Amino acid sequence: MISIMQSIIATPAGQIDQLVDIVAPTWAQFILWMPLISLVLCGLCAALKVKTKAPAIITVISLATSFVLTLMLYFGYEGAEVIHIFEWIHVHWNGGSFISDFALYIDKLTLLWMLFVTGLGTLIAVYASEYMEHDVGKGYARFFAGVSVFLFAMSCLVMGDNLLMLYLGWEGVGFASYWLIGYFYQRPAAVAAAKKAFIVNRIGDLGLALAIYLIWSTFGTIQYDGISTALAAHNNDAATFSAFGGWTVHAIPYLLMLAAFGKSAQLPLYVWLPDAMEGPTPVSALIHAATMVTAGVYLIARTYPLFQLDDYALPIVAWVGGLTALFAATIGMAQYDIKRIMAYSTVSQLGYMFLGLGVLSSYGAAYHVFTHAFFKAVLFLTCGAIMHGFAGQLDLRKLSGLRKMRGWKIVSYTMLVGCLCLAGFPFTSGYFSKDAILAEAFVTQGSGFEILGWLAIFTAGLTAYYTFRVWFRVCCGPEYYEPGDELHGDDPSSFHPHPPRVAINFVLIAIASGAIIAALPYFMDNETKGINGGWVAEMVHDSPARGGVPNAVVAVVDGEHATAHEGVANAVVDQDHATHGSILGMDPHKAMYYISGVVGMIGLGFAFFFHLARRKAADSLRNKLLASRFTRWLPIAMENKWYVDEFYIAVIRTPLWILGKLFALIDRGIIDGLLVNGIAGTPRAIAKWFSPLHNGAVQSYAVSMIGGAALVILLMMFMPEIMSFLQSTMIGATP
Amino acid sequence: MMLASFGAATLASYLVVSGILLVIGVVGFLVRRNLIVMFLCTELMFQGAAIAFVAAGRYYLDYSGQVMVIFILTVAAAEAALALALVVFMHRQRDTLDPDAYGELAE
Amino acid sequence: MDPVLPYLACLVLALALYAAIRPSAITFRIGAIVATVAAAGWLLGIIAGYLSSLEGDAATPFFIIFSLAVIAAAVRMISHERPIYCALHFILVVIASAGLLLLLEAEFMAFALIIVYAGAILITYMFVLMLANQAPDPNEPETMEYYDKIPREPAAAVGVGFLLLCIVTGTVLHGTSDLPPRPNNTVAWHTLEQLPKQFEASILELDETFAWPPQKTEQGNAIQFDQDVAYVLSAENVRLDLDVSMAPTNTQSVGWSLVNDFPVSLELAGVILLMAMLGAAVLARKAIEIGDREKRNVLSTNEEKAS
Amino acid sequence: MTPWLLLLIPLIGAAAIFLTKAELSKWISLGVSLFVFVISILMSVQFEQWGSMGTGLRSETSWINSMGLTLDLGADSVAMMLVLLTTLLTPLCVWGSFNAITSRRKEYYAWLLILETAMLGVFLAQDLILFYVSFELTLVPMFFLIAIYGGKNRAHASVKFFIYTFAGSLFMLAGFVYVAWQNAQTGAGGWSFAIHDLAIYASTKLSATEQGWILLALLAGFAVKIPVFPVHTWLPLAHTEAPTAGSVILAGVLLKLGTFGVYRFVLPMVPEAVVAWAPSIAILGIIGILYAALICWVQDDVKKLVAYSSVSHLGFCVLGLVALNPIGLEGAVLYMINHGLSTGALFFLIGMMYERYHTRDMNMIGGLAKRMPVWSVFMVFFVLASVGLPGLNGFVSEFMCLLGTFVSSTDAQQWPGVLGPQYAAVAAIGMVLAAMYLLIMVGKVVFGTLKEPDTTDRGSLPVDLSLREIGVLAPLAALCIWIGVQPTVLTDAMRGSVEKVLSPYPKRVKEHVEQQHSESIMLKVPESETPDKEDHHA
Repeated sequence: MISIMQSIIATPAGQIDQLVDIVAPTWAQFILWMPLISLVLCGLCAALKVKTKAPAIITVISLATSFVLTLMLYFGYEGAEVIHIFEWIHVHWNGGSFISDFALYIDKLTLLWMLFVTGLGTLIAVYASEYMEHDVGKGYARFFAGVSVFLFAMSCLVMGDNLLMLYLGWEGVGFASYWLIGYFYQRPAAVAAAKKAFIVNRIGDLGLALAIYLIWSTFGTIQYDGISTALAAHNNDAATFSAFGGWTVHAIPYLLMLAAFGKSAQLPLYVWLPDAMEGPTPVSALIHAATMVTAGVYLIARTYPLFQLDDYALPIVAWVGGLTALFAATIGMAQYDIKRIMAYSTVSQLGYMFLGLGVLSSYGAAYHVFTHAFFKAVLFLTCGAIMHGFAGQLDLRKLSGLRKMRGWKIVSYTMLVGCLCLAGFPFTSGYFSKDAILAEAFVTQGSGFEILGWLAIFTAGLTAYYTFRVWFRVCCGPEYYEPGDELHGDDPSSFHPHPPRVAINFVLIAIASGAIIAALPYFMDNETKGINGGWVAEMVHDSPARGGVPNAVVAVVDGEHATAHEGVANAVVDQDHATHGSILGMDPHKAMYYISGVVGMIGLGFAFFFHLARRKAADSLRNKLLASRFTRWLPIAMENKWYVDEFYIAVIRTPLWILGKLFALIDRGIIDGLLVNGIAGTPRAIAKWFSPLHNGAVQSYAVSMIGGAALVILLMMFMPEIMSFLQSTMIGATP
Repeated sequence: MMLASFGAATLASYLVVSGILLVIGVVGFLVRRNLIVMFLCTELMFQGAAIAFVAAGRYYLDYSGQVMVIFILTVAAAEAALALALVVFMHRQRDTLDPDAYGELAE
Repeated sequence: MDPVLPYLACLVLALALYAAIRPSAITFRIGAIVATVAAAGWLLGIIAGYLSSLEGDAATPFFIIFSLAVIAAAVRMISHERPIYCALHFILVVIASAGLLLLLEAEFMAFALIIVYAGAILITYMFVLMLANQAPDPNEPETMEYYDKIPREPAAAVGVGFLLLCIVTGTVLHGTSDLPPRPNNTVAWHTLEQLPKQFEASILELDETFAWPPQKTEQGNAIQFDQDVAYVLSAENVRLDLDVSMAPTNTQSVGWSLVNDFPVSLELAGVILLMAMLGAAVLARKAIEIGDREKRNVLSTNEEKAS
Repeated sequence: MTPWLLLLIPLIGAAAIFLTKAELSKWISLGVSLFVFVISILMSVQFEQWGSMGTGLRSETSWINSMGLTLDLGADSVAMMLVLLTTLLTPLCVWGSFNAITSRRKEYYAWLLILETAMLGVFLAQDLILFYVSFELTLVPMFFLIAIYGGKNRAHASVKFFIYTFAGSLFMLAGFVYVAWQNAQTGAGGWSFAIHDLAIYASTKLSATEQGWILLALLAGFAVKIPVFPVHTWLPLAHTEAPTAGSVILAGVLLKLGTFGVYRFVLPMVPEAVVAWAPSIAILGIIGILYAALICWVQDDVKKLVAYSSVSHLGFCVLGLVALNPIGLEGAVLYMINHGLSTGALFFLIGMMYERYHTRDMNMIGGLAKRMPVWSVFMVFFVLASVGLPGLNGFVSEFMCLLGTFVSSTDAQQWPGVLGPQYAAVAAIGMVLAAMYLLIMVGKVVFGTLKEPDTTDRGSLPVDLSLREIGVLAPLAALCIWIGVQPTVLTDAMRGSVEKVLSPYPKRVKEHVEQQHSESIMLKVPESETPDKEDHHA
């Protein structure tokens, strides 16, 4: 804080060069500080054992402040800029330096992310103030402190001006997620899930750390600005990037990919996300659906030019994304826990985003992130409300006809909005954002992108099916419910569901409206000439990821800063968009409107048939599949999540654990027992050998004394010979 | 007083004599079983050493050799006093001069 | 490579020694002792022969007599069965080595040795021996203590002795020719310089007219060397060459060296003697009570051993 | 102010403790160690060598002139930091032991103060022999702390600790004496044991083979102390058996004597050998990281787990040391401090738990967050610091060590090294494993359902931490955050010293690379040379 004060005080006296700093909105750093202040205050509340909702109020106010500041930043935005806060890791030495300041880099991509992060953060904090009320005085402050930590870390991640700041946020959100998943720390499942989330994420972090090392050793800087400049400089020399030396440039995107796959729960590192649903639902909504898991998308968008340096990097991203989408959707179809369904759906939708990134549609990915944030948040929050009202009940077989119950209308219909968006129902926000990705899969020429496109369309059908499976089961049909296992002492027979009150309903409506409105940006006019895709495209265009904005005209050169991005984007875009793909002979952008609409309706129809019209048909289908030897594996494997967790445990965890046990044995037995104690025991063994000499007879001592003296004399007599021998053998050339 | 010539060969003869004395002392020390005679044998070794000291001192015209012999005398006297007192003391207990009889002192 | 002959002599000496200490008939023993002495003489002769190229020669009659006497007495001492005779033979060793010391012109040491060793230490030994042992009747050998009769591991002991002797011989053979150079055969006049009384008496004895006190020379010394001749300057600046007989005697020099060069050691020696005296007094005075039974046990075990 | 104050005041305090009543001893030692801490703070404020390569706080006293021995004291910036670490940890250890030590209190506190003197002596010594004496002197108080106040197996542990480290450092002494001997023979000034002179002499005059032997001798001493992989087995034993304060000092400072020794002696003295051996040392470090991490995973004893984690963590430090570039070396120095803070705190926490439950078995304890929330907050905090969460101290140093290793390749322009990305990549797996074993430990002990063993006996202690215990932990936590946020203050301060240590390396590494290059060419040469020789004979 002192450094902030200093920078504020110091500016008026500064040189002309620092004018930029004066113009730069230094107050933007309070977007970061507000959650931190909230964290400190919540910590104080916990220490003072405050028994009111004060922590929630504090958090909501500070997060709202952050959101307002972000809005101000957005409306005052004039161009990308760096806001320096203080020196963090600033190592200089003779001939070099490693600089990673605590500084913010603001461009429109940042703002896009920050808008929904802080906005949804505020709303979900409001929601949680009611949702968590049974913990007031117990874990309430801890919960909101965790939310504050998350917001702080997420802001660092998104707003940092260098990769190490991003890493700070990256691990920070991982830690916040650990904190909040393990919120119910007395439930072993929650603790295990928290641990799993952190450790699996750490594998991704490992990739990020190595990528940072590589980037620094290749470009000499880890600041986004510096990297762009370096890239641009080499682009001007030659169209190739081989000047950066061999393998390093090609290895960077794969390491970054590893990080992104870890954080955004893609194959093969997605396993932590479904388990993370052990956390309180607002956490699932905020962290594990809307914001944190999209950090991987952000990372790749932020470092998009680096991915374009390698021919296979983006296609691999696309393939991993596409396969994850399909894979998670198949699991989601067969789950009964609605929160888990949502979790797998999140994994699946994240797969879409990666597909978008991979097929050179960073715009589509960003747009899908944006819309997904709203509709997935609302879905999770409605699940949370249901869970809250039915004492932890999440099994869709044990809930039915919610929309007819008293006080559950808002929940039911906001959930419908979320489901429509997720299923890609025509003219909802999800419909447009998903189409942007699907169309691009056909437009962009790449390794099997067309197959991927068809896979994604098929997955869209599955999505519609499992989404409406939830809604038809839970909200339609006859009224029926069973309470869950969190009765808090109530008698199961006298159980009455308690519908949500003002705070939750308000938030549900607000976010559901957001989900609907999120379709609007698609139709907004573009200020920049030539690009399609509305407001989000505009936002993405002003970032390193502009290479993925359709029809981006990148000839405009205004200032040095702009050329940096333009250059790279130019090269790649020209190359890849030279030939425009097609789908069934039509322009993909237009055709996709119809195709995905139809596929979505088919999925919805199946869901309607199996889960509302003839619910028994679903069970009988399942039984039929189980009865046949050839198809039995399908439902079993899908219900057991394809046994991926078991596979990991068998292939990675158990061998390592056995290795650990083995090492512990080696350590005790061989290294310590045999080597160390062996060497230590040698003198004793030798002593035993000589111990008959010490038989108590004076004369034998005399003999050894005389023998020793004789040896010494002999040694002295032959000393010169011994010395010359030693010198010749041990020390080669004595100077 | 001028001293007669005393060459290296002369010194060597004296040293060999002293060496033989020392060896006889050692052998005696090793073979005898009587505590007192063992002490006497150490005195014999002292004699050898004394001759070597004086001869070497004579060779170098240095009196330190003889001074050393004085210290040897001192030590011998002290040793005789103490050791004999011990022997008397032990003999009173065990009525023997065989060092093997006192084996448990070593433990 | 070393010559083998000296070591052969060592071997012979060791074998003879072995014969001398083994329990056997008295005549055989005497013969063995004679052989030992002869071997020692042979060894001395060999070494003298090898070192004949070097300056000096010890083969004076007195040296031969005394050294052989020392060795003979020493061998007899370690081989005699009766401790009293051992002690007596040790006195002989002392007297003979005092003769050697006289040959080395260390007359003070020679007589001090006789006085202290033969006169004091050995007498103590004999007292103790008499205290400890009932004098056995030589005609009844069974009354003698077993431990005086049976030597312990004579072969091993002689082996060790042989090794040691070889090392001594080898060292002498190797080292004698490499000895550091001897100082000039000048007399330590400076010792006299530190003894003004002696100095004055000697000077006045030499020249009664010498004007006392002497004047310091340019180098600041009372006695000044000048090419093997020492002189003093009288108060009237008259030079007086000193006579060789005025040089300090051996005893004076030893005394001077003792108090001048080794004062601390001298003090320590005094302390050691004092401690020894006190220790001996304490030890001899203190009598630990031991039960009769324990005493009997020890005795019985000893008897078992003896039988 | 003379540095002698730092060495003498604890000794005087120790003497004073023996003269007073046992009840007063803890207060005296607390007062004395705090006083030393204040003095060291004042000294560091006046210290003028921050950031430069000079040695400050000098005091020259001759000792044995004929052997060239002196009692010279002094500290460069890195030593000064470690001095501050020591003077900080000692009062905390004293304060943290108030409740744990009930019998033989006088000796205990006196030994702690003597230990402080010895440790400060190591950091302040400017004379090799003085260094060696202090280095070994640390063993004596530690030996008694373990042997008298330790756990069940304390006798074995203390003897093993003593003999193991002592045997190692004898080789080190031999190496030192060899350098001094060569210096006395060939140098002008006769015998000298001044560290500075000997470092210059050894690095410039000794042949590569001699340097290799010296390196091995020095490492035999320092590697045992650090401890590096195959010679680490004394550490878990000593840690598990030592009393809390002993473990804290052991992890906090004594292990740093090894890394400090490498920094102070190995790197400046034998650069050629370091260049030749760095890959092997680094591989040992990496094996240590992974091997110890996997062992941690299967431990049941919390303290043993943290002890093994020290082995694993210091592997990173070793990597930074042999990376031979400023960022790696600064990371390594920072690691010394950070590890002292966070692992020291972890040992404190385990000690506090042990004082209440009298067991350290993870299977018998669980879910303490319910019973001891404050303790749990600190536990999670320091575990995260150990794991290397950005924003806390552990991250910065770990990151810098690994980054240094990563860029330490032979083709680097300014600061070539002999390691490379592959080393860092493998070592970085240790980050994942560290998270794994530490979080598993936290998951078992802090979280989950509450389990309290039968041996629970809190005595006079409150259920959760007392104010005294919070007071012990809070400064460490504050420092962890401060270093995590402002590491630049420290890295700037140590820059001069680090660059001085590294100054001979770029040239040496280039020579080494050229030599290897020419050797690889040489392999082909003999074939072409043989005809020449035949010609010559003909």
